[in-house]
Amino acid sequence: MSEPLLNIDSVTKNFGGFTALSNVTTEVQVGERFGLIGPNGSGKTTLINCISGLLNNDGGTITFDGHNLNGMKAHKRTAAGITRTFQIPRPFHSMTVMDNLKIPIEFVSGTGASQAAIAEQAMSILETMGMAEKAHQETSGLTQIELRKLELARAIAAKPKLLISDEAMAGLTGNEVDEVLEILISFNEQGMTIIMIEHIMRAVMQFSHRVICLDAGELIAEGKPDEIVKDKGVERAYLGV
Amino acid sequence: MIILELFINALIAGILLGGFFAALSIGLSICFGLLDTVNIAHPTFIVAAAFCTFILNANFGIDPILAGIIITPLFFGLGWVIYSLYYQFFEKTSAEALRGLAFFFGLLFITEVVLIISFGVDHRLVNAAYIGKSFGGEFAGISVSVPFRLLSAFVVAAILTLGLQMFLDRSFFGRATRAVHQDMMALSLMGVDPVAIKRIAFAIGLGTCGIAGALMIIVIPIEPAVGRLFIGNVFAIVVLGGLGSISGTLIAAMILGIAESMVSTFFGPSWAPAVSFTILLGVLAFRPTGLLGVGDTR
Amino acid sequence: MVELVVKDLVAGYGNVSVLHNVSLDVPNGETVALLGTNGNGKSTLMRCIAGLIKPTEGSITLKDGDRQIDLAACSPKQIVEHGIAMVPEGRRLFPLLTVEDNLTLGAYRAEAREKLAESIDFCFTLFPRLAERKTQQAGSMSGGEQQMLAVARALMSDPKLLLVDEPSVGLAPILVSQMIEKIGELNTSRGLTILMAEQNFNQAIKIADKGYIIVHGEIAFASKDATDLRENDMVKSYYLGV
Amino acid sequence: MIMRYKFEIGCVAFLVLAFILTQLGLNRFFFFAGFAVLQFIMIATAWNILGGYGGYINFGTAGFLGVGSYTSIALIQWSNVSIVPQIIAAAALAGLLGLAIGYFTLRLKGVYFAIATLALAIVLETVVNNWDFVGGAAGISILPTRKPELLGAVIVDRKIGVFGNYKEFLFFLIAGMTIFSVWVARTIEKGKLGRGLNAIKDNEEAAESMGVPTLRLKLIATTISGALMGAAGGIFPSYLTFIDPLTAFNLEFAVYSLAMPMIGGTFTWIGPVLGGLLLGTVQQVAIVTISSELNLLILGVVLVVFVTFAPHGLVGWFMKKN
Amino acid sequence: PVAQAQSKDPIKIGFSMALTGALAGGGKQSLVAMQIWAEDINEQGGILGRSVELVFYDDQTNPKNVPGIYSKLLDVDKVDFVVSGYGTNLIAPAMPVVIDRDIVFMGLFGMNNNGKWNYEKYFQILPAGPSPAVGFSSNWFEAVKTFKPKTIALVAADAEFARNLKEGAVENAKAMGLEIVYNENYPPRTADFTPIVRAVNAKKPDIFYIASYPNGSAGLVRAIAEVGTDAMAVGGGMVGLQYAGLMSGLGPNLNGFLNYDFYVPEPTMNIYPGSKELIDRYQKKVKDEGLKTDALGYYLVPWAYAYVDILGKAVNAVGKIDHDAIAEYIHKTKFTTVVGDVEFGDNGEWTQSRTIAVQYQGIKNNELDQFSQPGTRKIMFPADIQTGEVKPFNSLR
Ligand SMILES: Nc1ncnc2c1ncn2[C@@H]1O[C@H](COP(=O)(O)OP(=O)(O)OP(=O)(O)O)[C@@H](O)[C@H]1O
Ligand SMILES: Nc1ncnc2c1ncn2[C@@H]1O[C@H](COP(=O)(O)OP(=O)(O)OP(=O)(O)O)[C@@H](O)[C@H]1O
Ligand SMILES: [Mg+2]
Ligand SMILES: [Mg+2]
Repeated sequence: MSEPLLNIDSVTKNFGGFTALSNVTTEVQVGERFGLIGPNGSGKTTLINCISGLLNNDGGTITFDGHNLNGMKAHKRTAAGITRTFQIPRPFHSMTVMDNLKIPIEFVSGTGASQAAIAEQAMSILETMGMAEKAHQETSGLTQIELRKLELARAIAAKPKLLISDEAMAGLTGNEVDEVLEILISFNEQGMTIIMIEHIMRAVMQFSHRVICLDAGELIAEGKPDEIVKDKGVERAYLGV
Repeated sequence: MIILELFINALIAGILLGGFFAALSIGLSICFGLLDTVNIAHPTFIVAAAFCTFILNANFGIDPILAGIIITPLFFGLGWVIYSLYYQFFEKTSAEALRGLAFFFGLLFITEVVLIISFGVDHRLVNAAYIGKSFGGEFAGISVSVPFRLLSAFVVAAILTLGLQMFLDRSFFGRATRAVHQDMMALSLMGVDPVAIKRIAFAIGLGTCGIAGALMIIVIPIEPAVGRLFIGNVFAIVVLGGLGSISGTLIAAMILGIAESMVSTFFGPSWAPAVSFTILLGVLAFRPTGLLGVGDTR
Repeated sequence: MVELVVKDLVAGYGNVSVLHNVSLDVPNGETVALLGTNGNGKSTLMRCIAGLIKPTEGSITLKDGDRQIDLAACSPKQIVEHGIAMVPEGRRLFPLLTVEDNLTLGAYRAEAREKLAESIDFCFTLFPRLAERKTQQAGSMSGGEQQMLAVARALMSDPKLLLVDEPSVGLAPILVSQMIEKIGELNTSRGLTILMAEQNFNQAIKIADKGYIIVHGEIAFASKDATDLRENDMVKSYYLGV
Repeated sequence: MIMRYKFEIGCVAFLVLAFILTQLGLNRFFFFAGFAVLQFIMIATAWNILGGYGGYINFGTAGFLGVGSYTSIALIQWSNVSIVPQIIAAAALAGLLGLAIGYFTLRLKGVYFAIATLALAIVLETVVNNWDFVGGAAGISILPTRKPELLGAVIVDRKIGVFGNYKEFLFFLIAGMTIFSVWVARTIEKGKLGRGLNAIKDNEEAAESMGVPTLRLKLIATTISGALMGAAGGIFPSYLTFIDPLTAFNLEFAVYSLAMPMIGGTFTWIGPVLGGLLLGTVQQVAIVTISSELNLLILGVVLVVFVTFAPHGLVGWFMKKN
Repeated sequence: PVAQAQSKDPIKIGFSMALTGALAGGGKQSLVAMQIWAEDINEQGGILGRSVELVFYDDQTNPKNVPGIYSKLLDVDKVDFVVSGYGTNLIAPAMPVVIDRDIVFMGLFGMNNNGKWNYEKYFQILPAGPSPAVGFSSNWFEAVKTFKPKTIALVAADAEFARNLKEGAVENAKAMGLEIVYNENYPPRTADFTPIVRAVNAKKPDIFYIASYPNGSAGLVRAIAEVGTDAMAVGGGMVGLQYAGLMSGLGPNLNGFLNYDFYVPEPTMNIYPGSKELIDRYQKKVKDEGLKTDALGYYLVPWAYAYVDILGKAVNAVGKIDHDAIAEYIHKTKFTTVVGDVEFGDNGEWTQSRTIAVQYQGIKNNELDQFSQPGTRKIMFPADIQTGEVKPFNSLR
């Protein structure tokens, strides 16, 4: 097996006296579609905050593409190829949809390109996401799904090697979930590795090559989607019967 | 021995001064810390109250503290009116709090001019039996003196702060006040009219100017522009304590009071502001949300 | 004895109207599901009932015993005082207050204050996790924990009618069913009348006594009863897009 | 081609105009009032780079101006350094201060940052109060060089100088500095830096996650903004010929520097220019037309009225009209 | 009958004045005095037969506003003369503007403003002698000599005037061979002065020189009342104790303070002819017109009157508006004014100091009237106008 893209080695994170992650160890392969599930409060968002650099893990190491990420600034990690979406959308609210996308292009994927080229790239991403006609709208006028799509589009605009999607589908209907899945899968097919956090099991099952499940900050199961859903621990902690 | 005596007296003076600072800042802690209205005119309103106290004291011989209590409703009303305007023009249209700062700066000018026109520019003082006197004595060879002037300010300030603190912590109204800047919509779902809460809370904040004004003229001579000197201090105290924390404000006021008194005693008063504000910077460097701030980085 | 009757409601934001002639009925003691995909106006309807948006036309009436209360003319505060509580979309907690303060604020209205201790106990039994996290800042809790707190906070006002806007969004599967069950429980054990907006059809029908489907701001389907809701073909075609 | 450099051409045209004005032997009051207004515009523009674009409210403007002023004073005291190097040194030092503040307060947000900058200004003022080399709290009078020379040319002399009068020279100097500041601000606004700062203003964590080096951009902004303020302060002693800490560190600067962009509009370079022009002019006019305390009142009323009725600043107001 | 000033083209005298801000107390008082002077001179036929008109603007006690104001006065209002506003740091920024026009400039209470400029047309009314900082306190040090002090403590406000006074006091102290045991400054925002007084007491100075601004003066008076001190002489450069508001506010707490003053209602002050009448008129005017300014006006009224009066006298004597001639005339003339005989030295300062040292005595209550009677502020120095004996501080408490 080749070198994993992301290596998470006994990562621990505490908030005051509370342990949000304890000794989580796993790895993500190049090109993999990786599912991350776990009950609410199990530490999923915390884990990706540690990966993307918004939090610093208290213990353990995270290695990405051969680089040790510990202590690296978030924007450097983005430059190195990790981007993430936010569970609660955080658009740049004073900018149009298009300008939102231009930020990661200008600072990461297309540094030095002309404004016209940047705009073109942004537009093409908006088109794939089916948001082209919203390009020049202020973000304040967007609906929840559109905001979610914008989160994804903005992350993709950074042309990451690893995309982490934090509950991009929460609150979407069946058709919309399919729509987003399709988008994610198509980007994966172009070579993007994707970690997806989601509570919609249908989506996780359909999407993931491999799934891990966290519970109370500990990794309790890891495996193929169909194995995971049968796992007793996962059933007890997460799926319910 | 003389060092110890100086130290103990400086400590006492610092605590008393801290009480005075707390009285100046407590209303701002509500208006600014809890309601997000950057009321830079707060010290000037206190000066206005001090002038009212002066009038009552000079013309009717009313004790300044009593006068402060008498005019408090007046300032409560003023706060009511000011907030209503502020709401109408800024919050309703969800304008940034920063615009409010410019608005209050305008109010500061206007208030100052009104004061100049009605009272002139001369320094004013009040008199009461306890002003200019002190009590104290020798304890274990250390002589301590406590000026009544500052003691009375301290006592009133302590009652005011602790009272407000209890009120905000324990009462429903207090909880609503602490919640109101976080989510007005959610608050209205609790059956609370957030605008009314803000209006009352702001009015309370400004109401404290009444009593703080009385304390100010007890402690220092006043003139219309004297409020400007305290803008830095009061904002520093509110921020050092942590936005939204009344007890934080009290503690911060004490720290600055003690720092100022200690520095004045041992290193020369000229360095007092540098020390006070370096403390502020130092605390912020390690606790970006102030001493008792609650993870809120507004 | 409360019953909520909405008639020919027209409402929206600014010049855009989102709801067109919506009528529905929430009878006493029932759980009514309001179904529909994104952006169809479920939340808008909920907000109208809670008084956060004023309808441009139509009426919202609360029948409380013999009284008929015109909710459209009431402020949100008065509506809460009439015994209606809402769990808003997106939770809308007070992130800097503790769990306990959030709950206490829920009991702001005069009648609820008297039962404060009792209500808190009830909420802590309903959601033991909240009891464990009593002093944590609400904003630092995970999504699911926050959702529990949002429901609990609404219950604190001791409502007769509970409006719940998408309680299952962002919850782990195990919690989705738990949450829906808890809501069902509230209905049965406390006799609470409930109007619940939900797009998780399968979960919603577990507890719904009847349901409405709202499409583009209009009621596209109103079920007669629970069975009708579960089995009517219209539902599948409208909602599931089958 | 010409259209593309419209702004730059405008800048040069303004400078030429400013120069011509100095040569016309105009009423000297014009230069004094003009100086004050231009200095306001410069301060507002400098403030807006950090405050308007980046959303970081600097309440310590007085500190930067004061550092600028006292750098000049120290240089004069030290060896009568002439005005241009004074200003350059002032800008450099204030820029360094900006950099330091940026580092020191990088974890601070919103009002905490604002108050930290205010605190810094007060600390600096105290230091100067106790620094007798530059006059300390007593202040200091300086004599502007009577016949400054630059690159061999006599700058100021009634007969042979480029400028007939020192005030005309200062006016031209501040005009140049102001134009430069506006140019810097506009260049930032239209460029990557400006867009990055905007992203920081909207949501710093999201910006960082989208690859914006937030710390670096903030440091660049605090440095540039500080340096420009320092330059505006550096010229101040020559204008006043007397400086005391109370004047150099006047809190008024903090509030004006924020009020001007607020009145004009914070999101574009024109905002601070308009705001500075308006507030500066009103102030200058009020002082010399109303000979009583009412001149303060006018200022107060202007502030209240403009922030109340032009919620997005004058620029926003015009944009809405069109 | 006095010749009425002709109504043709008035002579305009322009100035900036602190009508708001920290120095407004003095500024407003001065303005009233100057207006009284304008009335007087117009009644007497004006200057050069033309009536006098005052043109003034509020400088807000902010030096920043001063250059613009003077330029407006000279260029737009086309005033014939300018005189200064009140206070050193408001005079300083006007200097270059004035020097540039090479015109006569009368200064009101500036401390050594001409030190660096050496401008030959500048004249200043503060009676502190040729070396103002030193001259200001020299009489105070003369007065304390009776105590044969050995040590001195000095405190000054962190502000221009006070710091200059203290520096002068240090020189005087050194000249007397005093040991300086405490020498500190306090910032303007100081609210509690007890720590300073205690720190001073810990050094047990024989005399305690204070150079303070009104806030600090009141604060220190009270702090000393509360904490006490064993120093034999206390005060010296306390600005504000001359103000009606502070005097009546502080009342008996003032007893024992030995401070500077310029004019007090003591009988020997008749060496300033007309000053008593002037002050009476001022007080009446303030009362009648309900002016919101100092009720007594001892501090500045005679001086603000005198500095324009000297200008008027000089112009009338020269007979034309010729600044060179007027300046020359002022230099060589001894003027007799409401502040007595005035002579200016080369640097435009008084040739000798006439700052007086007064001791507050016998103040019983907070009534304002007692301060307009002789007895509450007795003159200790200069000897020629002395009205009382200096007593140790604590003997008067
Ligand atoms: N504050 C608002 N201002 C303007 N339009 C709004 C606002 N909130 C919602 N809308 C619009 O109203 C319509 C209905 O929205 P609503 O939130 O009621 O839908 P919903 O059925 O609750 O959808 P969801 O499942 O996404 O919660 C949408 O088109 C939305 O864009
Ligand atoms: N800043 C913080 N301070 C204290 N506790 C925190 C903080 N951030 C997160 N937590 C706690 O850490 C735990 C893990 O939170 P996290 O947000 O990672 O959960 P999650 O798995 O993403 O849940 P969800 O699916 O509901 O989003 C939760 O119990 C949460 O309350
Ligand atoms: Mg999460
Ligand atoms: Mg909704």
